Amino acid sequence: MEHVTQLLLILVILANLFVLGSHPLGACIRAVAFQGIALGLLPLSLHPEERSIHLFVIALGMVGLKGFVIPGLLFRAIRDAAIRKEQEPLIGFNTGLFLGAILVGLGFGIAGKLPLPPHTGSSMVVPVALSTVMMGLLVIVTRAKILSQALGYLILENGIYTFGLILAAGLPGLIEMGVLLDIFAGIFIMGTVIEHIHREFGSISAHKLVNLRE
Amino acid sequence: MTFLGLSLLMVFLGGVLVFLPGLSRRAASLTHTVLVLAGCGVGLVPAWQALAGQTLSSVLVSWSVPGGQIELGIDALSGLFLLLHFVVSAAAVLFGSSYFEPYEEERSLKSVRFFLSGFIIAIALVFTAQNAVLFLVAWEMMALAGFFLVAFEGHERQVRRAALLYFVATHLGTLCLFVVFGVLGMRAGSFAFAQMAGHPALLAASTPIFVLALLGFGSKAGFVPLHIWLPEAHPAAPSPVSALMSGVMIKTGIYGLLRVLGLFAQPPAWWGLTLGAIGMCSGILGIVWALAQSDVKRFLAYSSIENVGIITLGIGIGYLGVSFHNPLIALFGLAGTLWHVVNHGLFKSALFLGAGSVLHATGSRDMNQQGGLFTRMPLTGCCVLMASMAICGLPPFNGFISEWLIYSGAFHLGQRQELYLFVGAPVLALIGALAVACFSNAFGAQFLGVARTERASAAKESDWRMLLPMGALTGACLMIGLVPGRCFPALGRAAAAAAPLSQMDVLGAIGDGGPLLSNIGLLSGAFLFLATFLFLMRQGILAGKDVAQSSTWGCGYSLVSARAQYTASSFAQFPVSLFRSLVDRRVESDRPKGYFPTGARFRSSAPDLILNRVVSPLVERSLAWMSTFRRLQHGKVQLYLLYMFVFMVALLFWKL
Amino acid sequence: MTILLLLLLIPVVLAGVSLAIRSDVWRPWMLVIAAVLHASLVANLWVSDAWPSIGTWLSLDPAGKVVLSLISALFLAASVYAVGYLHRRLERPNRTFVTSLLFFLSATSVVAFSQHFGLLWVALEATTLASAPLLYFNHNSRSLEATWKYLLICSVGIALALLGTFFLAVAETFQGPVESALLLPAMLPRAGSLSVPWLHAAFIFLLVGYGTKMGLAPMHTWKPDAYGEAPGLVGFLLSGVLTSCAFLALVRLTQVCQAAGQMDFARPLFILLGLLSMGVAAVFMLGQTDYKRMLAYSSVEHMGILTLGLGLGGLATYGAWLHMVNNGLAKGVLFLMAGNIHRHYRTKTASEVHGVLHRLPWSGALFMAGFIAITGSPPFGLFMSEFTILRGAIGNGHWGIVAGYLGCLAVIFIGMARIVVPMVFGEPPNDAAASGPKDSFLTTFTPLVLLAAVLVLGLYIPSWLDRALLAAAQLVGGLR
Amino acid sequence: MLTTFIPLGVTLVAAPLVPGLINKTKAAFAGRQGPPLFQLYFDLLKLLNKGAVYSRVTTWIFRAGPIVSLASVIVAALFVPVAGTASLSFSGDIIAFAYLLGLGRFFTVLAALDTGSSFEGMGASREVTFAMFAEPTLFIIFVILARVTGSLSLSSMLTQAPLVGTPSMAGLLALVVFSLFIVCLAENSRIPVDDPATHLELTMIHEVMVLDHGGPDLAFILYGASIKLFVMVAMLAHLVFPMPDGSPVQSGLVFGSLMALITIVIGIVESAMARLRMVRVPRLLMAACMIACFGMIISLR
Repeated sequence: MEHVTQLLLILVILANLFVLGSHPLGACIRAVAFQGIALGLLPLSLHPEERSIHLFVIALGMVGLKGFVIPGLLFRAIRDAAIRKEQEPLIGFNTGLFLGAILVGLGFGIAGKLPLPPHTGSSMVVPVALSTVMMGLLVIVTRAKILSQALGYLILENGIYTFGLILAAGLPGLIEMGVLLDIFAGIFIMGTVIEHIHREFGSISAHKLVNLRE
Repeated sequence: MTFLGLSLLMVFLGGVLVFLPGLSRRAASLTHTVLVLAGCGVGLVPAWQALAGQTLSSVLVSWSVPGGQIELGIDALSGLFLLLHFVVSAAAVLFGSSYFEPYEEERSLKSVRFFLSGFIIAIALVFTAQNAVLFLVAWEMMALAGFFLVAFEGHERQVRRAALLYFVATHLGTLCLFVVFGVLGMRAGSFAFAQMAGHPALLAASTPIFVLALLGFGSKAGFVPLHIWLPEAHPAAPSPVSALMSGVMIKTGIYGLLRVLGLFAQPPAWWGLTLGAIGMCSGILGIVWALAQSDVKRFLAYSSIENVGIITLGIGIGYLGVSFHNPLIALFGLAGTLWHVVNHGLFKSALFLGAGSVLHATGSRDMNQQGGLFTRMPLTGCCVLMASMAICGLPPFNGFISEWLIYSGAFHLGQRQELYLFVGAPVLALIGALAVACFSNAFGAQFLGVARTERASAAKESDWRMLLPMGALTGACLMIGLVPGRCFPALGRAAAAAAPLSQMDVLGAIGDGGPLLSNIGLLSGAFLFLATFLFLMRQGILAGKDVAQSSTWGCGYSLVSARAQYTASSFAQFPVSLFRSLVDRRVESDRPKGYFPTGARFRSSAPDLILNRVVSPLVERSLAWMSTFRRLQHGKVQLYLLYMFVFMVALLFWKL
Repeated sequence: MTILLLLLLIPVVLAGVSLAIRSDVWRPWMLVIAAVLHASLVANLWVSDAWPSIGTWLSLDPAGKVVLSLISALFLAASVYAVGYLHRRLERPNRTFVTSLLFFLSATSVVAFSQHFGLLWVALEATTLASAPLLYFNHNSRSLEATWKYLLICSVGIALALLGTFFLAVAETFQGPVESALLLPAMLPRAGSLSVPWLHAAFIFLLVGYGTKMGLAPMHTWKPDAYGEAPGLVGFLLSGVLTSCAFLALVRLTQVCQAAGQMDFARPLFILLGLLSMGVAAVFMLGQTDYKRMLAYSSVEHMGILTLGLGLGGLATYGAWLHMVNNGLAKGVLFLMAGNIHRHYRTKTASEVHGVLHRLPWSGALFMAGFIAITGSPPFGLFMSEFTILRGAIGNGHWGIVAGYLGCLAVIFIGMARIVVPMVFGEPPNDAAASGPKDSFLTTFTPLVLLAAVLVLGLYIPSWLDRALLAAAQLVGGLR
Repeated sequence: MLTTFIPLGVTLVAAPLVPGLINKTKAAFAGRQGPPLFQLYFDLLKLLNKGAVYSRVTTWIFRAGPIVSLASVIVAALFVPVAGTASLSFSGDIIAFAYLLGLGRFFTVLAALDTGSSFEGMGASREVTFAMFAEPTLFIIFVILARVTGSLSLSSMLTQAPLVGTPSMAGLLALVVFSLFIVCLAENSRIPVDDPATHLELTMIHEVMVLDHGGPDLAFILYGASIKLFVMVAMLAHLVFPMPDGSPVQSGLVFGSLMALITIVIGIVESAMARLRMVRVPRLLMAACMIACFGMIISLR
């Protein structure tokens, strides 16, 4: 099952780079959805020996939530905001990609400082998780549209969740569910706020949101 | 000590009962005045006993605050300050009862009376607190009550600015005191002054404690670089409050300094020198700036700075005496200091009450618009005359006694080998001469000559509630001036409590100090006797002759107008021009133009040199520098997240 | 056990009920009912000295008890004020406002009880989400922007905290799987076996994450916008209650570090963050023009003081706990009064507000007294706590820290005085603002009670509170 | 007890002689015969027999001015030694001496301001400014003498000063005497600082303050001024040449001749120099102060 985990982790990294490099917002949301699904399947491949129902339920919940429900929410927000055209990031694409590469390196650097926990599926999980977190932050920092900032937050959550997989056994189910619920509620409220901003400001570009300053 | 508790209770009741709903305005003023006067009277008893040498038992109440302990005790030093405090408070409150009457219609005076009582209680607590935490609490409550009293006429922009400056200055000073008492408490293991006194562990941290104590207490006492709030706050406060502040609140700084420095068994010599240097430059700068003022209360505020300079010079001389193990110099210095504290408390509050009575009568504080008030307000005039003579240190009054002590301390110091020690006496003489210039100018401009404005000519004498306190204070000045010999032993005891002097050599020094002072008493008596003899002689001579009235000699020019007189600014123009570099004197005038000039205008003011040339530019520049940082909060949420991200990565690389 | 359940469920139930109520006039009373019940239950806890717990995840310990009682007291005061406030703001529907307030109460109560780091994280995230709608009560573009920034920054912060929690779990299970990971009572005895590098990484992430919730610099950027645009009531709850919960999270973290013997790793970080926050607050306070943003920076400063106290250890930790209680009470007075002044003068720029003492005598006096309290002047409690922290700093000879600490306090005092004094004194502008809402009993009674509490704490600390604070401080190595 | 007041008696009697002698020397220099030596006695008697004219503007302070200035000078004269012995001396009387002169000056200034005329105000302002330099110089001289003789009482300072004996003291003696001489000229408003005989109000300092006094008041003022001059010259005399401690007659003769000598020197200075410009007077007094400081430094070695 080692190579399946490697494949899924590579898929996660690719999804990140795709979001960083691509224009249309719809495509980005779909990429994040795929990333969610990949993460949903990851626990199955990481701990093949455990066939407990608890693991299946969590995986199913993750796939359902991250793959379909949250992207659905974001698509609805896009439809109301009637913005299809691509998003103009604050920095050019190649610089975005370049920074993305640097952050992957940074993630691996920090992971190198930390001793490898013995019973994790593969040594790749921690660096991938850290770099996904950093990429999520990068997306938030470099995007002009507040919707893509929400998207960046989602990538951040995915990164943290990949890290959570290492201790799938350790973390009791209730907490897992609580985390999922909170993330979902977070995205839901962000979606409603984005709608209000759209109605109030007539656009969801971050350039409008600067009149609270010293 | 129960008397002290009783007096504080009565003063507190005086402040609180004012809020009773049913009370009419007159009844409220009456209850407040009577209760506070009674409280002050009762408070005098323990102070007098402590000064007379009885050791009073201290009150000890457990207080569940970390490190705190309610411990009140009165030794000779606190007794002296308390005595001054209660006398000046009684005078100020009695004066206030009639001074505040015109304000009665437009606003309710409940808050002022409450804060006045709070102010008096807080100062009494400062003088009797034997525990550092209680001292700090009382200290800041005094500052708070003072702030609300200064901001009494808060609707004027100038008063608000002064109140703000006062509040910031006292708070910064208190922060220094936090560290002083924090370090003392931690090293001595407990916050009680008794445990701290002479504790061996204090020696290691003596220099930082000394510097911070100078900053903390100096800002309250008004040493020159830290004095900037004083000339702003005193004119802004109502007159009875400025009398109380200048007479007593400034002395809490001196008391605190003596108390903290007294904790050290062996003070190094450079302490005395620094104190002396600060005293001298405060004295000279204070009186030079006073000379250039035309607002009477600002003038008196600067003169307070000068007198604090003299007091600090005395402390410096006393501490030099202690470190040179010469009990005579130590006693002369410290006894002179404490005596000048009491004397200044008496005549400065009398002068402020006089200024208040003049303000009450003419409605203006500008000395250039008064004149000829002596004929219209003779009693106020007499009190202010006597107080002015006392503050200049002229013989028959008490100012001369304390300056004489400080002088003899300075002379004895001058006889030692070190070169720099001879400077004390001549500097004090320069300050004395400048004081004569200032106060003859102030008294002359206000009370003598012809009334310069119709308001001055329409002035009426104030009622008995204003005159009685002034009269009592100046009477006390004359009394002390005539019989100094009897007060000296009490002062000696207070000085012994202030500095680490062994009991034995203090009594010796008191022994030979006493007769000298009685000589001076004799001297003043001889002078008064001779003056009356000459007066009677002249009456005899003139009995037969005709005594005519005519106009002043105007070199033949008969139509002399009142405006031709020398005003306070013109009188001070020549001496101030010699100190041009020290005085930031601003003159706005348009000179008469052409052959037939229609009009001319001249207005001179002397804003505070340190405040305008040093502090304000400094504050502006630091504000400008700080506001460059404010651009960091520019509203772009992405960059906010970038700050977080960079900070986290930095932490990871630094600490991981 | 039942008390705990009741404490958590009452607000949720009442939230449901208030959702059902249609009239905006009656709904605010739900708040009062919930607050009174909550407060009585907490009082019962104190009287019967009971330490209830449900299973191992939710149980009360000294630190939780102090925070819970502070939450309950402040919420009671806020609810009474809220009734007066909402009756004046009937033009705004307050359905979401009241329900999210009640959810907020239950979420913070869960934080006070939670002994499991994961549950602690979930509860804190719930408080963030519950408080987001509160910010948006005014429904104008500025409050919308403030809400968005609050949501984004706090969510990212909390996400990092989640990552930190996972790191902590890995640190714990490094030697091999352990039962009930991330449970504080179980973790402390075996803290020696935690893997040190993972613990350090966890500490940094948790510090940054919960630091964002607390508003420590440089993660404080959301605070001035959020407090500046929120109604005074919400500002009070956020700065009094939410920050105390975040402080409790840091205390839990310190407990783990203490047990693992890693305090000399954690101390410099706490002190760095503390002084940095005080410095930033001082710099931004000086040129400030908006008095609500001024209070936000004052909150950043006081969080800095708390963290500094936690970092200095020993006496300063006791000072920090006392300071948390004092700060909550004093913030109440200031924010509620700022709310009154804002509604009367309808402007937030301090230079346009004068003569509050004449126009709103009670609010002006309380605002001035609040300012004197918050800047640590003696008769009020904050002086005692700040002086205790100073003694802690002097005790272990950190002269640099003492200088920085007092320097920031001085600059902040000057900054606030330059804003507050001209506002309170001076001639009121005689334009149309004279018709603004005057002081009423409901809008001034509770701040008066809060001020009285701060004054009492300044002069006399009741023995039961002193014991509780000492017990809470001893959890993280504090002493009297 | 009576014998102790003999020095005061001598001072009171002989004081008016000094201005007479000064005017005699000025006349001799100008080649004219000049007023008789006892002219001041006759003026005093004439004034005492006159009535008084007071301005309507003034209060009792104007009438008290001359009385207080005379009384203070007389009490100050108690301390100054005449022919080696003083009427009253205790440690620290130098301060009383200086401040009594200050008291006299304070009341003269107040009396001047009371008349409300601009000339008197101008004179008062100048008088007070010059006193600001004279007083510190006087006190530096007292500190020097206190260091050298080790005592703080005026009479023992002046009489026991071993000035002439040791060579180093000669330099110190010159400096002290010179600065005290300038202070004496300033205090008694003699020529370099102020012209006693001028009639132009704008140029006067001391004279203009007493413009409005007439009859007995003017007598008191003139008599007080002469006592002050006598006292200052007596101090100079004791410093220049220590009194031989032989019989009183012998020390009296030496003292008389020294007094005459110094008075003549003052007269010579007055005839040789004109009055300094008002701006230059502070520089002269500052020079005196620096000289005294220089003397102080020398006395330290």
